[in-house]
Amino acid sequence: MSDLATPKPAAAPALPRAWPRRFILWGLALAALAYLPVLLTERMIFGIYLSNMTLLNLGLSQVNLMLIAMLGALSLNYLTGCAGLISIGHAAFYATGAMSAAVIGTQLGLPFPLVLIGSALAGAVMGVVAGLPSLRVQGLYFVLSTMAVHYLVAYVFLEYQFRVFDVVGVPFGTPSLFGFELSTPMRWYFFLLALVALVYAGLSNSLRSREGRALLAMRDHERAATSLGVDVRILRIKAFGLTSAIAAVAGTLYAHYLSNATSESFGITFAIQFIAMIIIGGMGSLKGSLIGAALWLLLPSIITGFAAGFGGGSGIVGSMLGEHRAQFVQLIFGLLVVALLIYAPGGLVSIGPKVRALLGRWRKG
Amino acid sequence: MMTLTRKILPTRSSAYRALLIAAPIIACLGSAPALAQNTPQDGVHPDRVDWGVLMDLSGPTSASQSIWVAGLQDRIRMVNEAGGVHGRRINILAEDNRFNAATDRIAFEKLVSQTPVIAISGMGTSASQVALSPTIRAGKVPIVGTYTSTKALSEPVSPMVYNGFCGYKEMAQAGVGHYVDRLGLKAPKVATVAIESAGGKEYHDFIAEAVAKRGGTAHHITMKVTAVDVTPQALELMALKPDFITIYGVPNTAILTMKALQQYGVKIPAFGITYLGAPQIFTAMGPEAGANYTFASCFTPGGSDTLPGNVEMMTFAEKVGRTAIREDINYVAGWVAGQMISEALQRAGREATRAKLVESLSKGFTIDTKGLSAPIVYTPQNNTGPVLFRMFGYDHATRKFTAFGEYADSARYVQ
Amino acid sequence: MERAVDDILLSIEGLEIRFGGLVALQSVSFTARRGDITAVIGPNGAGKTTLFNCVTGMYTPSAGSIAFAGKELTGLKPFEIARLGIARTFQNLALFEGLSVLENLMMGAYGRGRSGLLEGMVRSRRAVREEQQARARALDMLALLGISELADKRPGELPYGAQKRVEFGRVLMQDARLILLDEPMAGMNAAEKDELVALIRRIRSTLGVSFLLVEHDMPVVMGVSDHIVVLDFGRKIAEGVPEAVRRNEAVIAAYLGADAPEEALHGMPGATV
Amino acid sequence: MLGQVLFSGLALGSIYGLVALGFVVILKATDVFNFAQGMFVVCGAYLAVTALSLLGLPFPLAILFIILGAALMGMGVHAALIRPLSGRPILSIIMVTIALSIVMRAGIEILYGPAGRTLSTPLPSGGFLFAGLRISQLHLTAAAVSWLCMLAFGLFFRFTSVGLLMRAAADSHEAATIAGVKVDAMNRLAWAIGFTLAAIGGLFLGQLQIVSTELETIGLLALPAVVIGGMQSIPGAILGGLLVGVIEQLASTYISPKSADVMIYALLLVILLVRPWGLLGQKAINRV
Repeated sequence: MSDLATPKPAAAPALPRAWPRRFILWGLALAALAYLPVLLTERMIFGIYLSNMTLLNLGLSQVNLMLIAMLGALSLNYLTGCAGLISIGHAAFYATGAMSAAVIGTQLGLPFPLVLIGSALAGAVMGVVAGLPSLRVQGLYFVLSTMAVHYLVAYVFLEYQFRVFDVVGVPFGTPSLFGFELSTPMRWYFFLLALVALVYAGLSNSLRSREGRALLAMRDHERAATSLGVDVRILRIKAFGLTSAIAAVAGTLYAHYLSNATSESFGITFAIQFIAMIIIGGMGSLKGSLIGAALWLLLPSIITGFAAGFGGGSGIVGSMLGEHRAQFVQLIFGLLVVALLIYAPGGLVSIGPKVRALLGRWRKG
Repeated sequence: MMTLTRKILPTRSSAYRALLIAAPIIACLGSAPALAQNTPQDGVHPDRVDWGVLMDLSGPTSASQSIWVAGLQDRIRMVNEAGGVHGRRINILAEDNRFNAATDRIAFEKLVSQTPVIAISGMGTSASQVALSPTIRAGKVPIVGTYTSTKALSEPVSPMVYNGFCGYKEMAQAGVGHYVDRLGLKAPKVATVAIESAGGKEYHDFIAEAVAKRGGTAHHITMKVTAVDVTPQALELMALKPDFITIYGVPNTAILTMKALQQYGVKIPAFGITYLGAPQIFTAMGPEAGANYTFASCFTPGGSDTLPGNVEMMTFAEKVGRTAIREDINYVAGWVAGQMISEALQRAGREATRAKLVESLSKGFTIDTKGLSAPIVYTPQNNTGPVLFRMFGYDHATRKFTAFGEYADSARYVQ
Repeated sequence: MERAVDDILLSIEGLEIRFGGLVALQSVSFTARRGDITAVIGPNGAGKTTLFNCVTGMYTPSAGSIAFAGKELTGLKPFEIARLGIARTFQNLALFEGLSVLENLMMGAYGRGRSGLLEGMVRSRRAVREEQQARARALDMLALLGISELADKRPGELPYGAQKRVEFGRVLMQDARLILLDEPMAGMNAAEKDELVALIRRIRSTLGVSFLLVEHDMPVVMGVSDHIVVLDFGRKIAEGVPEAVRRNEAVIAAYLGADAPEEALHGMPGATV
Repeated sequence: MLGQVLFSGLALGSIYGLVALGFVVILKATDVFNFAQGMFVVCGAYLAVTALSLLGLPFPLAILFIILGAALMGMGVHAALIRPLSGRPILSIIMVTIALSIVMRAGIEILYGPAGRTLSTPLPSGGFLFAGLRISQLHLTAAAVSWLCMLAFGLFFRFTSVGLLMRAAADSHEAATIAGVKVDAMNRLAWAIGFTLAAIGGLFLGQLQIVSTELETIGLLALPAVVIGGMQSIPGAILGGLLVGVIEQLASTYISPKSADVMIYALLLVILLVRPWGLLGQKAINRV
């Protein structure tokens, strides 16, 4: 274990120059990411069968849904963590994306790339509308206005579903991107991985450009940003439009991945989970959004796996795990969020350096 | 796993690293029990066979679905205590879908490939049934004993799907037929009180169809799942003056409707769907309002008769300390599903595989519940399962369910 | 004092602002000439910062007009005023904590760029060019201020004096024609003050920028200003060259009560806050 | 018909108002926008189940049990979660209340099982005719008790010394600290009161409905109620609660039940855009 716990021990002198080493590591990381879906599907490595718990009770669908959630978390963190606009309306943008995909794809039968573009546009428009109250109100009041927007969109979705489609939900076909059919989880994985990488790169690029920096400035000190010539009102609306376009695309993908969506799929708890993700990962950190989404989507399953492993035991804990495993998982999860909020307010990205410092000390001493 | 971790490990920032340091530790812990045995593809082990259950155990419908799972597990426990099937213990892997289609997909995939099971029961979330139905129909894992059935999954008939609960269509036909005949109606005027959900609308359509056949009219009245006060609905019912009411929804839907009608001194008979058959629902209504309420069921609730199936279930439930829920209709339904599981495995033979199970079931089979349910017969042309119904009321004095007639009586209503 | 009309950069006429029943500024009128360092002084609560906020558009005056290079400012939004060429610092530092020192300075170049969020995402040619220009200028500015080594630090990690410089640098990055400094000397030691005064003079002479400053440190004000406006309880009570203001009876009265000796103004403590 | 609908709307609205009042007390004292208020309502209902069905306490004792239990839990929540997080950004605090509701839901389902329970109390449950309206006694009792609680709290807040101290602490923490008010104790008290008011609401909601964790959704209607009425205003919370109740019933009757939520939130949006400080609140929006 110990050599794993210290990430790059004696390797440094062997490769003195920084960039080739970095190159190799990137290559290895890409190889690992490319191999991951194979591992999760075949569930064996070098011919050795791996048990479910060795793979942490994870499956490929989970990873795919995590990647979709990452899009949502990235966009929400960009909006909330970077631009300082708190929104509980993220489920509404997902729903907007799903709805426009249903109109463009399922009803009109247009090809998938058009569906994606259309839902991004619809999401952007919806985002601008949802952002308009920010011209009048701020802080908590604005949070509540996004919540109101959520209920309005949820209602529209419900009416749309009941009037146009069957009672069991809105159906979505198998998407096809220029001949590449997203028919298996494996294909989805590579498509989503590329998309997440693209969105991540785009958002972090924008934060290192003129207006993106202005967003951060506006979050930190609105009056100072204004005095530098930043029109914060327009900038806010722009940020809203951009992030909800991303969220809407994520919603489209989510609906297509599940192949059937109902209005219940996009409830207020759906929106809240994105807030939890960015808080867990780290507000204002795009990397944190990825970590938060990964944790939120994967951890319940990991806890469930362990709960199942120990479920056979006797006594109070055993019976609790046997009878109420689902509740137990929720309990652990809620407590974890509380603990993180109290002890790691900067999210998991903020404890990284602390852990490294601790490890460094441990290695030396 | 270790190789994998090491590959990713140094590439990301420190936080990622911290996270990934934890992963191999967890993995090592996890692999300890895992190394003890090698999991074969179809969930059949030398000493046990794994069988999956996909139900809502912590979401909004967990109140009824978890009781169904309890019934199923108790029946399996009884089977296991008697030595299992073909010398193998049945091991139920119950996955929680939290009434969420995404969680359901993850759990389904898990039961198909991660912790392989021979077959799956339950699938209580209709939205995800629809979403998963192409996968199920084209896949290898049969669904034996569904908790709810959607058209997408059950039509056309497939050797991969066996309904295990009372169907809404037949329920509507039997209920409408029973009440029209009992009240001697010519052109019945019926009101459906339903929660605003997909299923509610579907059920209303079945009722409307059955009522139309008898020359009557049906009205749809909706209610929120979380309603606290149903004055508007009660007023609408009073204005409508239907001959009888049919209720679809959660226990609260039935309780509030009946209590509100009682408040206004209106005595219109009503029947609920099978899921709304629990002693607590009747006790919450109170004797007066409860007297007008019955529910349509293809299962016989615990304690309502002394047929062997019922006695067997009540005795075992008492033994394992389930006295609080053994009279709930969901418990009975789960118990019957448990019996379906053991008999299906019996048929699959000593060397059971998924393929053998599907093959043996597809020839058709019958479950003899010894009076605990309507006849359950599956044929290659029809996997609907129980289709006959009885109405059940509740005697507040004796705290026992009382049945109206026999299952066979409803045969003339059901097509 | 006579002033040529085309020489006037900022002209304030009958400025008045009320908050509810409170009159914060009452018919204040003065002008600031191009190339001048104009100081606004007065006791606490005299309305100096309020005046700044009116000029920069943060407050909307109840009456009066503010003209900048002949253009009316009242009714304009703060960012529009900033884009016309008026920059300001804040009484309590207003740095962006989430950005590095270098990025703080680069924010100063915001008004000169045109690229938007989407261009930034895809790194369009224009976005990259603007980025490189801003970076180069910010690095130059850091060198000019002598704090190149702080480029990657966060403002919160720096001592107060260094933070002041960063803010000053950010203001200079704006290429403004008029710079409003709100108590630039507060919290600085004597050496730092001298340095800043020298810097302000140098900037004025090399870039031709005009300054309007609020300051409590009398020796600095008397030393650096070309023109001084004195406010008390929201009214202008005096105006003129430093020497004239120093001798003004009303000013002395305002600061120390009617009988205070003239010398008191010389040694006025720097921070009366 | 309209009269009947208005009566039930006002009766329900009284309960919402009571829950919203608890919400505002917490908000005023500690600036916490408490998303767990819905779970507090659920807790109240389960406390009632515990006292009446499990422990079999006589009704007056059961009421005492509920009030004490709720007050203790309120203090516990404040000490364990709110105080350690004071001064943090609003999103963290909102999130901790959300996490709290997740934990409470799981805890309740572990202790009591996921199935709903019925709550029977000796409170009258019949009905009578009055001026052409059929009045449900339970509704009437719920409304009356809610109004009593609100009145009692109003008197306490206005006329007792502790109430005065609470108001002082809510108005300005610093000033109150300087004046020697134990702000921390006042905040703890505010949480105890907020929890208790929600719990009393839960007692009635649990009786009108069925006791389960799903009552949370109903409890959370306090949120729009508070904003519509005015976030910092105590009469505003009560007015907001009444409005939400009436709108809900009117929308259910004349449009459709599923439109009820939309109507409430549409009003919320309009209020936010036109009069963000709420119907009875004071214009101090930048304080938030």
